[in-house]
Amino acid sequence: MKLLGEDIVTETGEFIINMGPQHPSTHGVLHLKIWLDGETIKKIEPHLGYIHRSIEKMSEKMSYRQFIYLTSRMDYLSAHMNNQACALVVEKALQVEVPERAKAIRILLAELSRIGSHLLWFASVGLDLGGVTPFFYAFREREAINSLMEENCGARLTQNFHVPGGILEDVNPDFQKRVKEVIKQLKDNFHEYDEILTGNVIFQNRLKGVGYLSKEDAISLGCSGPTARASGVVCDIRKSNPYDGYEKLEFDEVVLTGGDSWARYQVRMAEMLQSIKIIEQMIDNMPEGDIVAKTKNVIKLPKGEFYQRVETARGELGVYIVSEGAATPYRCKYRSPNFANLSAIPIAAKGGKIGDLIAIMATVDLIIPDIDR
Amino acid sequence: MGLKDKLEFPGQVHETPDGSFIVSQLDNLINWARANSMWPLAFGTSCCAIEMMHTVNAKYDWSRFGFEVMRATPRQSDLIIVSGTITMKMAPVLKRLYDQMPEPRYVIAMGACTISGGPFFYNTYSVVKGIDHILPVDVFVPGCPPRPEALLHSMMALQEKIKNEPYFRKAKEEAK
Amino acid sequence: MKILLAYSLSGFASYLHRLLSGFIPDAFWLMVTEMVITGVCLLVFLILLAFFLGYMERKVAAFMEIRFGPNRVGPKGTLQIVADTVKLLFKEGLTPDLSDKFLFNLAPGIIVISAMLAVAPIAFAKGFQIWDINIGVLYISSVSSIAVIGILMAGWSSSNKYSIIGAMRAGAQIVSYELSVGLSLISIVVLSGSLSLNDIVESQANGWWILKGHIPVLISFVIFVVASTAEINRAPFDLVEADQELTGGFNTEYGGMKFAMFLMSEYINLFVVSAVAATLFLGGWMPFHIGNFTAFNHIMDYIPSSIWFFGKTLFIIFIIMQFRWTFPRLRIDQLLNLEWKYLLPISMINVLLVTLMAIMGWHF
Amino acid sequence: MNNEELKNSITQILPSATFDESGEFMSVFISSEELLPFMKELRNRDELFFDYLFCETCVDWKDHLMMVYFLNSKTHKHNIVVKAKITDTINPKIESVYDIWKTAELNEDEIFDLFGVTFLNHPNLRRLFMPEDWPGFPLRKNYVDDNMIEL
Repeated sequence: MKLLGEDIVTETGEFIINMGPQHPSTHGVLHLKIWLDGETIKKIEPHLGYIHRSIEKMSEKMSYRQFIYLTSRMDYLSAHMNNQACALVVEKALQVEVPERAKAIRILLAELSRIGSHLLWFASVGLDLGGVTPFFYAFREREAINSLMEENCGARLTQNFHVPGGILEDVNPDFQKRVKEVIKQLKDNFHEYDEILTGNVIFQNRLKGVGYLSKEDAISLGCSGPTARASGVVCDIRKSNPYDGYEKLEFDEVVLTGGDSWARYQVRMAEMLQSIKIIEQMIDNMPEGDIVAKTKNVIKLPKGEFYQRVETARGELGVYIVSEGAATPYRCKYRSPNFANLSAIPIAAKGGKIGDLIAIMATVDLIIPDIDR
Repeated sequence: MGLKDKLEFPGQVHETPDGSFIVSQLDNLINWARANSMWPLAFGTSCCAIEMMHTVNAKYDWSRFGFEVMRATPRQSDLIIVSGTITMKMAPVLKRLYDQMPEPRYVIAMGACTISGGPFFYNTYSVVKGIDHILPVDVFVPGCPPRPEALLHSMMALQEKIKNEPYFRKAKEEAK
Repeated sequence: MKILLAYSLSGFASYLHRLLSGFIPDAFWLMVTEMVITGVCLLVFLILLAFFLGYMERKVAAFMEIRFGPNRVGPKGTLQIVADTVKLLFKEGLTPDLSDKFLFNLAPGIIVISAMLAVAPIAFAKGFQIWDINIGVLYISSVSSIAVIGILMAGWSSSNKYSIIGAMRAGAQIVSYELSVGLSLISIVVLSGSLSLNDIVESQANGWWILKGHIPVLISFVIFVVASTAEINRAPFDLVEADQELTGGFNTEYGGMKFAMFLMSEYINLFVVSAVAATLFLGGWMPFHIGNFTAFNHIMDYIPSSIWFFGKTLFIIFIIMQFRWTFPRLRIDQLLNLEWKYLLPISMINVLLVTLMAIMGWHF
Repeated sequence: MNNEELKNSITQILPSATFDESGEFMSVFISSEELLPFMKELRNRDELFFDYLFCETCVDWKDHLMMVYFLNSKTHKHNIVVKAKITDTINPKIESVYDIWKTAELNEDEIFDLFGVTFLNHPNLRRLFMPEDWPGFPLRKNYVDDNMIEL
């Protein structure tokens, strides 16, 4: 077939389209090159780097107090967990014991931002599949969480609340009351999400059986977080390598075996409820005391290699620091969950339609700046 | 010397500095329409895009001002809100998107990264240090990321700017 | 009654006719003048209608999405669409270099004209109709199917891969759903025994078809609303545009006034579809009557027929708008499955049932 | 399996391997030529069964490059770090582990892009982040860029 003198079909009869870097469903600047046969996807090749900001190189020039805050710009929806990982790796290397109150506040805010992140994901699933209204309902609650963050951290999105050894400042005096309000609002409105999207027949048909990812593939592709848990992989870092006192809390790791987009959807919806459960356990018995452990002004890590993993809203974030004993890291590597989850898309979407690809990208929930770093 | 002193007799047709009466009224109409109907391009690269989405939502609701029609294709949009860092690899793409938009087109640089590179100014090899190296920017919004109110303010500032823009007058001057 | 008739649309039309025939004695030229006046009025009406529906759509969306919607431009934001239109009018008219320029510029025209043609036989009020053609239903369903040619043309000539995918989807979708729309119209045609829209309205004098309790009519009403939503490419069947998949589908490369024409044709189509549904199933301009309950019927007759017609049409438009903002979009294969595996067989059986009813005289 | 047992099993596979237990995970040092058969054994032996490669990266030590593989076994729940030393810094080469863990594809693209390590038998080796014609490898210690403003 020729279009105005140009060959638009390859020799094997495939139609190549470029989805991105600017495309409404890629949630940023992901570029997917797609080989199509009619509407059926034959092959997908991701092209990255449109938001590669050289965070790893910058970290090598920054002190251990500074480099924490770069990571909130990676996966900005779980900025809090990213900062936590960096603070934890420094604490682990210095062998500093974090005060109990700081730990509790860390967990509370981390779980709140996990809910906020999943709410945004819920909004964008609806939007990507063509239903605009769920977007506004989810953002109503996300806005409440953002206001709460702002009251305590001073920022809505990139909170930058961690310092090595604890947290920057104590929370608001009426923090507990406000958290309870937000949680109540969430619980009261949660049924609306099910009514508007989960129960919709068209929505279920768009997700069920779409983008199947087997357990073996999920492990081999290095997937983590809800994407992997929907395929039956047990991989919650909060359970397997607990940090900051997650071991004392009671919550379930949501693991489903469906492997399709519908399972991924259900895992995230259930995780929101688990996060609410964690917050409810913590909020009434927050320990009193210090919020930050004493550290030197100029932190120098001992010579060696340190690795710390945390569970962000999208999976396992690993911070790998090679220290030569100086005030800056020698090498700093972020194992980003989205980078590994991205490689699931070409496999899950193969043989599907263009509409399926949108559903898969929506449920795998990629944050592109975290992929590119 | 005032305008009145120049007139030789009352009722004389004269050229005002802003063009004739009809043309300036049409200018006002067109500028009013343009200012009140800015359709942004659905374009976001990083964190600021999330705050842009918050501006869409019910609490801030930019549809009140007529910005709500977010078009996915540059051909139908009037405004590009550059929300987030622009890297060396993205810069040609952004330029191309801008070139694809029909005139008149406006640019808002949202966030510190688009103004100067922001947090990614030092020690970075891949970030464009300010999108004014690539595009002509109408309004800069500082912040990392800016609050939704700040974005709304910037769009209203852009409205003010558009309302003072000549359309017919400019064409006339170019013809001269 | 006489005073009310004087205010009705038909009274105004006949007044105009008398006035003009005083000035122009020649019958031919009188007709030409009246045609020009009608054409101008229709254009103005349709543009105002598109403004109104555009505004209504934004407000319905805002209502469903717990926000305000446009409220800064003009009182309560009513001038929002005017601003949009003036802006689009003065925007750079862009034709991409690689496009087939003739077809590219022709396509919006074809789509708008096919949408406008379908307005002709619709009865806006009692005795007020642009063209009382005796095959009105057939005419509407054939004219509205021209639009697919325009969409294919737009997609093909844009020289954009997304546009081509969108256009091919449009071809498959509109042609398939045409069948169900046609079959669901046939059931009413069979029951009322006429293809003329006026006769169909008259046949509902003792009750609207949908309220008479015939189950096949209910089925064909539902099928008509679903299939016609698909035929005019509105969500959840807007695969042809599919913002999130194809960044705009067949109109990706269009901007400025050419794009405004697509928007306008979308709203005119929406109006036509709702008007046809209102005419065929909800009695058009026919007031709400209950059998032989004369007193009640007379009270209902005092409400002008045009208000009945527009009220019913707006109600159906409101329903279709609610679809758009609630439902996620279908996938292309699900869309075609829905038509060929469900709607088409059901409507075929439905037509059989209706025919049986009509032959046996089981309806009233 | 604890570190001692892991050490025993690994010494059986590769007697020349050396160990370092100072960090959180036990590190195994091997040379780059031995990588692929060694990794295959780690993945396929039932008592080791490292099926999850959760991090793959490279460290530039100026005189040599060190490939770092973080391995985890989902069934046995043990972790290990494999470090393969590449002595040639001008034209570094190593076998790809894509056949064993599919996640290596993008990770190795990234390392090729930022460190310039060529992976043999990689299905689609390309510059992932930087433009194709970008000079130099940014994460190398000897990388110079005139546009970079250093603090």
